Amino acid sequence: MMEIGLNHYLILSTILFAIGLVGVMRRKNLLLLFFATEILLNSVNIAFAAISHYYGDLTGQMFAFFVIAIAASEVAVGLGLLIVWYKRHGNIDLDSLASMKG
Amino acid sequence: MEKYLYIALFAPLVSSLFSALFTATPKKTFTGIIASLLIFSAFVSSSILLTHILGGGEPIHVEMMTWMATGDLYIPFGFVVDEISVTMMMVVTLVSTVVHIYSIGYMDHDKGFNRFFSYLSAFVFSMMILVMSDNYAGLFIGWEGVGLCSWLLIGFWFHKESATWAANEAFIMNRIADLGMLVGLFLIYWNTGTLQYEGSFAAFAHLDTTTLSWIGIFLFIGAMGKSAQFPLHTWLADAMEGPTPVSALIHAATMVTAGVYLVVRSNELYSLIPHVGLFIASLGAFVAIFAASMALVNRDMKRVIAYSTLSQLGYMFAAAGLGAYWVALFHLMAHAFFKALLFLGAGNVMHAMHDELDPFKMGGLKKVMKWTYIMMTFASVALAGLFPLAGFFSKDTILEAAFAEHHFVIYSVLLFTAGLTAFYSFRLTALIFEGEERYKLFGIHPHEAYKYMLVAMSPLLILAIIAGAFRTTFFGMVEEILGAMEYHIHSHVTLWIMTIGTQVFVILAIMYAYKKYNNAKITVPDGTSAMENSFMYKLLLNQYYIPYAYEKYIVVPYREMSEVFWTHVDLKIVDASVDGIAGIIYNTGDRTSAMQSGNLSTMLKWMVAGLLGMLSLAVVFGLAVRYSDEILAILSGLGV
Amino acid sequence: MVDHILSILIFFPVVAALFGVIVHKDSIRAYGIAVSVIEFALSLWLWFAFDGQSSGMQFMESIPLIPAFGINYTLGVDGISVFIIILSTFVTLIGIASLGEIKNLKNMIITLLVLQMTMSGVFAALDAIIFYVFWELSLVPMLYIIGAWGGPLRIYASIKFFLYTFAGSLVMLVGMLFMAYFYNQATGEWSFAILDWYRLILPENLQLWLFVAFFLGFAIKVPMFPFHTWLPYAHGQAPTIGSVILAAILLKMGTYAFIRFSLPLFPDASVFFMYPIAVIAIIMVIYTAMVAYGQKDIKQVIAYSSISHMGIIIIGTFALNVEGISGSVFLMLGHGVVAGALFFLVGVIYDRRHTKIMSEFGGLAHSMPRYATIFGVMMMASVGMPLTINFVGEFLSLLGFFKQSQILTLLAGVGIIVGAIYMLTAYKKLFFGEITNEENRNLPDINKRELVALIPLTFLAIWLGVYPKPVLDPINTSVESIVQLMHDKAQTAEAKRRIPSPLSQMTIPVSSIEEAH
Amino acid sequence: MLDPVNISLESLNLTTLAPMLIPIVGALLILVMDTIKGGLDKSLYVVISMLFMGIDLAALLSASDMFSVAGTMMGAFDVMLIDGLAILAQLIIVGASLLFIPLALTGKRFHEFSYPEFFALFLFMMSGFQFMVATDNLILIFVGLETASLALYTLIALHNRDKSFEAAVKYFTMGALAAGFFSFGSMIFYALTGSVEINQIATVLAANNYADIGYVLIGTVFMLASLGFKVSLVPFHTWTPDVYEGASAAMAGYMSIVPKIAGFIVTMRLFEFLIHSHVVWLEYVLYGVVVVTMTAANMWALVQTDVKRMLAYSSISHAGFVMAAVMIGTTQANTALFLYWILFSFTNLGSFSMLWISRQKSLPDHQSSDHSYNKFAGMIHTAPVAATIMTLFMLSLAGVPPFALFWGKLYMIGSAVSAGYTVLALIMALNSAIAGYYYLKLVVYMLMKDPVAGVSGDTYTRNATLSLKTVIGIAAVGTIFAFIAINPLIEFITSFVYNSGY
Repeated sequence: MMEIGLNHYLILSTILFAIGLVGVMRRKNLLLLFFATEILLNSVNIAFAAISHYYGDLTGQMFAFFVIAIAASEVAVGLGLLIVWYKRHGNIDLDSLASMKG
Repeated sequence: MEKYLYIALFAPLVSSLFSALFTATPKKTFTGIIASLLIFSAFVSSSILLTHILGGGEPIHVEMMTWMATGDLYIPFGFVVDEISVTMMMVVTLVSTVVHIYSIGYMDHDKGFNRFFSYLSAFVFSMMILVMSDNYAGLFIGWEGVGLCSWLLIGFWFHKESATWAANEAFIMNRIADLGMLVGLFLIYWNTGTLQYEGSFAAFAHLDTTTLSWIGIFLFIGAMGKSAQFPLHTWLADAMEGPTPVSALIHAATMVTAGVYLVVRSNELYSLIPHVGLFIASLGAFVAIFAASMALVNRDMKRVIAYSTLSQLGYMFAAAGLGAYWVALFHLMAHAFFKALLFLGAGNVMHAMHDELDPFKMGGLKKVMKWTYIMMTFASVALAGLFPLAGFFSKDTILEAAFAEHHFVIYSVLLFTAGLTAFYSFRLTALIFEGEERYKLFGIHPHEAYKYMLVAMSPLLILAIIAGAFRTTFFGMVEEILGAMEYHIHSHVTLWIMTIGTQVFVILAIMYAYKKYNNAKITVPDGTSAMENSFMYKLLLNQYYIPYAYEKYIVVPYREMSEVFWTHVDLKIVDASVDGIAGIIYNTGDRTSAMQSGNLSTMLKWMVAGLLGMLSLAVVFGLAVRYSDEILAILSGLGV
Repeated sequence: MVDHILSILIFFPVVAALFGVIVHKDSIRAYGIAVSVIEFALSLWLWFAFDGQSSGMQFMESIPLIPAFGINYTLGVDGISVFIIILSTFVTLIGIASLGEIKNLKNMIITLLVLQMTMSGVFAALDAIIFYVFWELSLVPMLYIIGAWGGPLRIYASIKFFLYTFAGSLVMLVGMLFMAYFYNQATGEWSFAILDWYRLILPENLQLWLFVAFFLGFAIKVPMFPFHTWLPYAHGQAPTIGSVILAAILLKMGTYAFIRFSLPLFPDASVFFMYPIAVIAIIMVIYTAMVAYGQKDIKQVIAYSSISHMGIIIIGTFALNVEGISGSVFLMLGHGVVAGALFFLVGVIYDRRHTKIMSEFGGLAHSMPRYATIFGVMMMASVGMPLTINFVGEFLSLLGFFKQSQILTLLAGVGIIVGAIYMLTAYKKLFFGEITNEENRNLPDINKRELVALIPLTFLAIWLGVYPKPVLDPINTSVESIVQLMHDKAQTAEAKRRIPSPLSQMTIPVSSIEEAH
Repeated sequence: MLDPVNISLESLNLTTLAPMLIPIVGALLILVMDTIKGGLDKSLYVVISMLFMGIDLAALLSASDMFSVAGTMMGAFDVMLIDGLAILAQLIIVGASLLFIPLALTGKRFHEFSYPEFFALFLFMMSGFQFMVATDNLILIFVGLETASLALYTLIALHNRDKSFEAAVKYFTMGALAAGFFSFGSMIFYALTGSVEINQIATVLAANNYADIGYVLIGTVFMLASLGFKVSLVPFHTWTPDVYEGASAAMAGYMSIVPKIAGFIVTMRLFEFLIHSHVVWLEYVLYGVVVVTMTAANMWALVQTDVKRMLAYSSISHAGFVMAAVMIGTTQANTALFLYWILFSFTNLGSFSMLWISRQKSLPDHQSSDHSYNKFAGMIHTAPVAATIMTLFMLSLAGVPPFALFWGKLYMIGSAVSAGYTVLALIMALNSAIAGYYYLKLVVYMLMKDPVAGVSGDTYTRNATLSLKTVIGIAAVGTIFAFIAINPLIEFITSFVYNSGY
């Protein structure tokens, strides 16, 4: 049985972050895109919690809490915008957001 | 005495400005009269100054004011009346007085009467500055000034394309030479520290020959332009487009001799560099015969006289180049008288013939134009150098000088040229005045010129006849300043043989000319005769094809090159590269602005791409730092 | 008041311009003339109060502006700048007085007054940054003049003019900052004062780099080959008044700056770059003269002729001796008068015919004799006829450079030939021959308003050609001190030799040899 | 039983918190007022906001007094850090906000200003930025950043146009990504050093002599990406033009100044110690990013057809310019950063305000977009004063002396030269020249083109009211007479920056 150490958490965090990044790049649906950003932020939370435990210092966990809080408010604002957009355009497709360019 | 100097100098300026006041108004005879009077007063002043100098008076030297002064350079408006300049002043004021009076009649019907006098007097003023200045810079003022007036006067009838073309040609050709002159001036200044004649002459003695030669050469290049020496000679014949009094004054008597004056004035320089002098003499001799040959066949009365002027300038340079400065100056003076007379006579003929210039279309004019006939004949005799007229004394001395200096080639060339001179002079008089009255075919009714014009010409006639008598006086006057070189052929017998031989040769030439052209069979050539189709004739008539060569190999390429420089180099290379840089910047912006597609997904990708790009750089760098020792080892192994 | 005359000269026009906004547009011409007369009178007073014997800066003013960075509002004039200032007020005066009926006259006059401020400012500034401020600011009114009153390509021309100059001067600004930094390194103080910089002796390789940086800014302004292509467009498109001021004053900023900055700050670099620059100048002289010959538009001819003449000015400047530099300063004035007048003259026919193509004309001497006369005088001045203003400058410039290189001077001298060629040809095309185009037959001759501009310029062109002393003397005094400074600062033996000290007696071979005897 | 935690109030040093708390109080007050009595006029909220900003300013000034006496202060469990940078940045933030808020008093009615929430959010945003600059704790920076950003997204969306929503969504999404980067970066530094306080991080890294340079670099990369997004460095800039176009002109002007200065302060705190510790990699990368940002943004600005987008690209370019100061990192450069930004805020706010007062409800035929260049054709003839002022702002942005921004550029390039970055100085100079083109293009349209038929002068001022004109007037005066203020500014800023150890 393998001992689960800090590195594993960090690697997991990194993998999750990468998944989030890919999601951010690939998703065409605004809602799913928001999910991807949530994955990004939460992947960091894992790492913070792990490192915090590793150092025996609470700062990391505090950071994680703040990240959670911010992620929550982001979702609130984001969903608000999304709803308005949906009301106006009837879709939440990323490609419809291209009236400005150049 | 200074007051006379100033009168002589500024009376022409006043005259010019006075006439200039009326340029916009119709013809006013009094402008001509007042101008003539003012020039005459300059003549009187010059005469007074001449008597002063002849009477052994000190040269008069005045410094009016500073012109340019900066650094070590100091150039005043300074004027000097010494033996050389007073001679020139006499020639200039006398001929110009005559020409002014003559012009009142000649320009009688011209719209630009007042303007003409303004220009003419301005020319006299410039010429006076040229000859009276006490430094090279002042001389250069006059030098350029006469060039300007010459441009104005050649192009006086500016509605004529040919006239304005000739004017521009004259100006530009002179400019080429002026550059040489300017360089000469610079050389003088940087080597002697001054442009004053006195100072620089004093310093010449201490300079090395190479420098002196360069100075001499560049000054002479200047002289070549003004005196229309080969290869800058083409403008003089074309300058005959100007009114005939202008040709008489500027392109015969005064301006074109400025080059000779320059060499004579710089005699202290040229006497130090005899090899340059020899070159000048050789070129002079060459021009003498070269110009005379072109005069042989030309069918334009004024051009014939112009070539003869050119030829005589060659004589003067030959003399000056051989060190016989006083002879050159003397010939300059004598030549001024008879050549001006010849031109003015030609002017009378032109007037009579309604501006017809082809002597073949004249003939028999002596019946209607007796006085003109007499004057022109005397002038031609003087030009041919027959005893006892002026030309004999001056020209013969040149031959003697060449002989005495043992330059026999130059001597023979000049001697031969004397024959040619006699021939074309009398070809001209014969064609104009003798023989059938061919002009009747063209329905022209010639008439003699105004009386006062003839009277005005009379001083020239007299001087053309008697000027030779002043030879000794003149020599006495200038010997101190120009070197006491009286040329004597050692053996009296040789001298007599030479003199008589020359005379006989000349007379034979005259007789041949009369025989050939004073007969009833002369008709207006139509290009069919054998002679006209001969190579030599064509060569001479086309002035050795030099003007064509200039046109084809200089003027046209210059024009084309200018065009290319503008349309290809300036617009397509220099400007286009500037615009090209701007264009590259703009186009780069234009193309790459596509990255701002407005698509959120793309924007996010750019962010991630930026992150990944920097990450990879960081990884590379991090690895490089971690393995720096190994990398260095590998690199040193590779010999870097 | 005379202590602050320079500030007054600079700021009076701009204050007047601000008040001019209130003036009704029907009276603006009178207002403009009144203001420019006062300005001109002030500049004459400056001349009157100026001590021509003193070589130093006069009427110095200094107010700390940004002392923390060594920037002070420092003004002062010497013999080199004082006459250009006077010329600028003069040209502005006659420019405003002779303005024709144009649209938006009010805007034009206000712009001209602002431009006047910048012109006085550039030549009076003794602080690099103040100099730079006015230098750049002068672009703006000119941009507006070309762009708003110009020909069909005016926008292209004005933007090109602005950006090209702007780019060059920004590089120059970096040079100035570096200079200040170096000063800071050397003394521990920040200073942009030119007179402070004069006291610095820079290492030679640093001089080279800085010289290049300054050179770019100046060369574009002058404009030197191959940076000259904005000029034909600017001139070709600008209205008459714009061309006049551009040619008469604005181009002089570049050549003036060479003398004010490049030479005294970088004497060794000046010697180092003397030959390359002379070659460029020769290209300017000959090449642009040929290009001028190829033009079809008379205004372009004059525009290219300006470049050609600026070549001679550059040659004179880089003669690095008193004769040459004095000559080039004088030629700046001369070219200002003559090129200004020529552009005025072109404006005269343009007003009448609305074309500048030479083939449209011909035989104008018949219908406009007075015009032809003044044009003729100015043309002769332009080709450097002695006793006109340009000759003095050209002669001295070439004379000066002859000391440095005889061959190059000879080549530069070709300018007097090629200059005559394009000028005479253009004159012939315009004035000589029969009238071929009926429209030209009844053109009115030059009128009073135009004479107001042209008579004074003609008078100046001849007066200063015959008697340059009152102007040349103060120039000479100041130039001597600059050359002395350069000589003292020069480090390499080559530079010491190339820049003769004007205070030591000139070594004439005569004296030395006579002593030897 | 746990011991009660005893913390003296002094040690909390609550004065350090005052400047941030004041806007929050103001915001809450506005919300409370609205709950008590709805439908109050916007002018009331404008005045209240300004009042609180005034108090904020006063608090800042007293803080600056204290700073000049006592030096850097810590407070609130050593989370707050009031040093020179913080004070200067807050002054800029509050000052710019003071100029911005009166722009709400437009002639036309606009949706967003009718909500009191707009003003409350605005004040929250201010406080968020103030927190962000006044701490070196990464957590607080993060919190401040997100508070401000979330408020900002909403403010943009409140403009209530299709484009504003699009802009808000774009900004929000990218902002969320950037937040992810920031937190990841913080995590790495935390992992490396066990601290989230920048000076602690610096100390620890210096102590182990940057042993884990690779990880430091990776953390730096994430931070740079996140902050680069905030200050719009290429290639993280893509939101800028779209968001500026979508937001109201006034808001765009505000966004070009305040969020960026906050971002710059954080970059200065975070990167300068790295650069000074000879992390050359960062120096090179920043060099590259700075050059690319300046140049590329300039090139894109060249090809714009809309003035507002042009100004957006131009502010990217200006940001690149200022970022150079961070890279150079000398006291002079940091001073130049503040000086530049103060002058830039005057000019840029002024020019965006000019666009703001010409805001139209509907698009005329000859215009391709709301602020297209041809809208301004011939403006000098129809609205001479407005055209002159706009010209002034454009010239100032282009760096034509003696207008405001010239002095900023001068000092900035000067600092580059003094630090030995001559090539960079040249690049900066040449970029200013390129930038000249697009500013000039507007000038050309205004001064040299003929007006479109039927366009009258009030096209450009239909939104103008006294308060808007006052703001523009202040900006114009500030732009023209900047040269008087440069010296005191330099001296003031230098002392603050120097005493903060930068």
